[in-house]
Amino acid sequence: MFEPRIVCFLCTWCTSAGADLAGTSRLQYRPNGVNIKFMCSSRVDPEHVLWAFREGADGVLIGGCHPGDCHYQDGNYRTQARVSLLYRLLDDFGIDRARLRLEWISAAEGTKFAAVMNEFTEELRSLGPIKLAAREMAK
Amino acid sequence: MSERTGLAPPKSPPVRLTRETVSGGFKKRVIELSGQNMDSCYQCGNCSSGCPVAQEMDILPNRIMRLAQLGLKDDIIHSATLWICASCFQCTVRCPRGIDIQGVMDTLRQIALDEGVDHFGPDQIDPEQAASVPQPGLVGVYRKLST
Amino acid sequence: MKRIGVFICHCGINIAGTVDVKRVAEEVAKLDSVVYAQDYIYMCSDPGQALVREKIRQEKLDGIIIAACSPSLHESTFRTAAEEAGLNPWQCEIANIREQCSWVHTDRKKATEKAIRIVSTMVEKTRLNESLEPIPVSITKKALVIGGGIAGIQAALDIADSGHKVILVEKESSIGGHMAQLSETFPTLDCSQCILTPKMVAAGKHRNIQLMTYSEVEEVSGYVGNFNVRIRRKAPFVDWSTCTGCGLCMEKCPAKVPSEFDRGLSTHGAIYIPFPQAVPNKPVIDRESCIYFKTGKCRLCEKTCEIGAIKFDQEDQIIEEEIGAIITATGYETLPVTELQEYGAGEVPDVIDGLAFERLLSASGPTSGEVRRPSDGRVPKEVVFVQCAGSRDPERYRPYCSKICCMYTTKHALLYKHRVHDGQPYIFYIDIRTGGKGYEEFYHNAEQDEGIIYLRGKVAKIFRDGDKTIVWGTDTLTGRNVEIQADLVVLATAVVPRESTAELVKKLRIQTGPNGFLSEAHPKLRPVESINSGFFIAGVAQGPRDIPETVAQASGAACKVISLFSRDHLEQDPAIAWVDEELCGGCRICISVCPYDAREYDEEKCIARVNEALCEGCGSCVAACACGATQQRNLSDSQIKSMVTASLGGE
Amino acid sequence: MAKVAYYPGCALKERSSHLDTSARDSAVRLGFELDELPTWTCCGAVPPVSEERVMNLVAPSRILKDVRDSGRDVLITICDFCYNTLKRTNYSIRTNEITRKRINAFLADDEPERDYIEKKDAYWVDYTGEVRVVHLMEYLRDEIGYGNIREKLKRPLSGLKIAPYYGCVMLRPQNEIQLDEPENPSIIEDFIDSLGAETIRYPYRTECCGSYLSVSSPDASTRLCYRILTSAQQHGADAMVISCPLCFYNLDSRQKAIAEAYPDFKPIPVFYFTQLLSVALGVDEGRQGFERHFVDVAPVLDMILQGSGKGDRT
Repeated sequence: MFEPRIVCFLCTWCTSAGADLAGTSRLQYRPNGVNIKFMCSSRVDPEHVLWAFREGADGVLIGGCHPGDCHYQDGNYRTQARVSLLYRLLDDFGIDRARLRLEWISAAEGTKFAAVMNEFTEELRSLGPIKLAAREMAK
Repeated sequence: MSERTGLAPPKSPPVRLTRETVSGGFKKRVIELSGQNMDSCYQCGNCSSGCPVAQEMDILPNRIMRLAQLGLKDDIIHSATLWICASCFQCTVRCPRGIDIQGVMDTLRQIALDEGVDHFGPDQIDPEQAASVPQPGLVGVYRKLST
Repeated sequence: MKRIGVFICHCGINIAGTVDVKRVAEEVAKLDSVVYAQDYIYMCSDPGQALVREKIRQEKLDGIIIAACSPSLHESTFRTAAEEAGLNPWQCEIANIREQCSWVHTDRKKATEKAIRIVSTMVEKTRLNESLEPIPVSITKKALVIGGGIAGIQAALDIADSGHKVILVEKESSIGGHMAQLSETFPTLDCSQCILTPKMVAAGKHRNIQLMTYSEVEEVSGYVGNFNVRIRRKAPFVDWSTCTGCGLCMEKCPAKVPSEFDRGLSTHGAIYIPFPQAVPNKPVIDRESCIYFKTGKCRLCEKTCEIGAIKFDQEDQIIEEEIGAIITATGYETLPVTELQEYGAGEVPDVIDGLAFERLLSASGPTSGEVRRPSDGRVPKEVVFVQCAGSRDPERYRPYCSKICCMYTTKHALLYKHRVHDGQPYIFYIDIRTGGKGYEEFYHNAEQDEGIIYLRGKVAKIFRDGDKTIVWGTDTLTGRNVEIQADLVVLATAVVPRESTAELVKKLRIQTGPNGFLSEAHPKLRPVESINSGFFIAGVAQGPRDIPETVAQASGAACKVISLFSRDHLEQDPAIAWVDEELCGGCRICISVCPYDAREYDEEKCIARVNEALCEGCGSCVAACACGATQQRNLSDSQIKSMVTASLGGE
Repeated sequence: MAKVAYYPGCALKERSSHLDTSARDSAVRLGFELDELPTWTCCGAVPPVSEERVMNLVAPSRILKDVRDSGRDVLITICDFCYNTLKRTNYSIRTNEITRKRINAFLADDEPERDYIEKKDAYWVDYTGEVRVVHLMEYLRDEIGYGNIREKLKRPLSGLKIAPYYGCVMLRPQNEIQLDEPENPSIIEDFIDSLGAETIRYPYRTECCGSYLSVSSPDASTRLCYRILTSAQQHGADAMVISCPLCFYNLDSRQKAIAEAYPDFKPIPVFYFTQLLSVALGVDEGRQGFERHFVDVAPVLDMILQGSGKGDRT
């Protein structure tokens, strides 16, 4: 079966803590993602996402605090604004928007983190491996 | 609402607890006679788990204690358990609350006998046995199980 | 090229049970820069740490990765160990292969692959890590305690006694909280007010405590050691500086308002103090129910007050304070009886909650301590207590155990029995939980010597029939259903966080758990701190607990604050933004995104600088910077890119 | 020869008299005499239910008072039922003042009417529990000593594997009886050891045999006895040793019913402790009433006799 590779950019205060809670609660989910922890989801530069796709990621997850809950006041709003613009860019690159997900997962939502990972993995499976023209040509 | 006559009685009607059932009457008498504080039973079930004749009973000893706590006399005195208890004191020795459960069982038997629930009479003994059982067996059975 | 060492923890079987740690060590040893890779059963143990220190020296490591549990648990442990061995702490990184790998996967092969990728990712980060020094930051040695219940009072007193200033903010007009409402306390049956009021008075008089009652926190900004707080002092419409607390105004007030303090069992005027022992003992006018405010006529209180302390034109004040640490002790509410549909939804008058029963028992309560039921004032003879009313019910109400109800219900039944000798208390329970000093004995006594009947089962339905309140329950121990014609029913309603706490945590930006209680930094090892530094928590706002636990935790939180204040300055994480002055074009987009005003424009050089004391290291400006001039220390774009590549298994 | 007051009780006086004989024989060999009380009545077999039935304490109290009045302070009994009843009666007289007063009022009241007793001139003295009720097993342990028994053995039971059976009333209720640790007793084991035999440990030694249920619910008793006996056998026992005539009856005679109910069951000989003692001390096996046992003891007896063969057959 196709095992998609996922890069997860998680904010330390909410989503990474939520992922830790999924662990302490011993929830089980698909092992397709590797987490990269930032202080705030607003550290995610659109370039990081594009780089991930370039490097062969089948999907990218950005996890931040719920609106209004950002540890840095409004970082997650900036993330959201950047992701909206990024979607338009993805269209231009021919990358399915579904391959980039922005989720608000709080430190208390271990179950949500596990559910998102499962759901995203399944969705990427149905989309199949990412195909980038440049990479194809390089091969 | 009164029950219509001719209907079969309900299998498990709720019991109505009142001050009288849970502290007076029957319960008071059990406490007086046995000298045991049944209210200190916290239903750990040790009496039942160690009872050598539990397998013969219809209501386990811990539940008998519970019924007595709530003063539910009828459930108790019509229970076969009273007449199965062999007075072996296993429950008494092991009770973590120090209740002489065997003593309570004796008391309940006595009350049942006083109420006319005569369980056992000489006519029920197999004559061959009557002639051979050592006297403590005969004396014990009459004292415990008959009026 | 850096010399990196990787240390892989088995965590007993917690990691090694799912992840093939030997293989992880073998695989990561092949990576560039990794000169040493070793697994060990408990990395955080003394010998484990000794191994790390020894190898740093022996192998001349200039970067290490500990592949173990979440960095929230042991990052500081290993950074300290690294420092002891002469390695800069910022050259030590944690790869989380427990919470985010071994505990959440079962397939050994896949979990091992993932662990290798996690470690590789951190190797990439470490390869480019710089050695950093912490940034010193000054501390304002003044604490803010939010909530004036027993937790807040205790914390404020402890901090004040250590010589530091404290502001104690309480939204009601008096401190005291729920403990002031209680009649007696379990298991000693001390009179609650008798032990609480001296502490209230002490807090009111302490020269280091500034009491701000009838006040609420509006806004908090800043960071540990240097918070800016805006507090709203609600207008009491009484000049407290001149009011003598004589109480004449309250006698004259014609309005009738149900007393919140007495749980609606009595009334007071629109101008009132919540209870006679209030601290400060000054009245406030409730704007909502004051006849003058509603109709423009009355002002009886103003006419009565000889010294002219009534000020209808008073307005709310906003006070700004600089604060070094904040303790949140906002307490709890109980689930309203109206929410419990099957228990009469608040429409059966003789179904009340535990706090209301406390008031009925209290000598200073509406019935002067005589137990009289609300419907007709008669002394109830059959009283049913229902535990877990809304607790331990994940389907409909609250999933958690409210913890205090077993004991206070036993206390209620006991006190009732002491007041009404021929009365019969019944307690319906699911389990009796008596984990506390003297609690089992207290319960044992109630059960065996006081004639209280404990019934193991939940009450299904409560309804009114004539002047009786019918309770349908069961006793699973006899296997019989039970019906009781009660005179009074007392519900041990679930302990719930205050609604106002939810708004407050948004202002403070601290975390709450799924049930709305405040989250601690670590459930076992950091129970009085919030994850966010400078914020501490105490009392039931964190979760249901009894008075001794609350007081202990409040003192614990106070000690944490005192320990913070004992330092000359704080050390701030240096993993913050910096600017490559050569690249900066001075577009100032960074200034617009910084939430802390940490980005400043240098008019002379026409570039945007970073104020290191203010930067919290969120990285928002780094992502915003169009020309790559702003970077984050130890999380640069190039680091992130190579981490991404490594996380995908390399290419 | 020292004389010790002895209360045989009804079972040993009549239906189980062979057990009584062996006790007396053994005592003589060990250097004391079981001196039967001149007059005695049934003890009542079970202590009364409650304080309301204090009348039931009168009979055992009277027995104890007579011992005291005869100037002795120890009373030996060998039946567990009598032991339990007398000892617990004594316990309530000692510890419960109201019971003590009521009992003595009864005793004083019926004194003159008991014309079959020789009238005493002594003035009335309340019985306050002075007499010590002692089980013969206890007397052997505390007064005679196992060393003494070992020395006097004529036919050590070496090679014999014996399963002790305690039953209930010898040990329980513990706070009133205080003979041995109720959950893990050792007195019968030590006794068996002193006879030179090997003790078998098995889990059912303190489990009830059904007691008087043997009369009212025989099937219940059969189930219990089957469990006890087969467990002892599975642990390698050649024989059982018992200290209560009712247990003896249940475990011996009931083997008939057990064999009918459980086809796999194999009989196992059951001995009263005094029988084994008596045989080991060299008393003629013909005096033990073995013919009255339901289960044939011959195989075990042969082992004993062959093992030593030195018994003097008086």
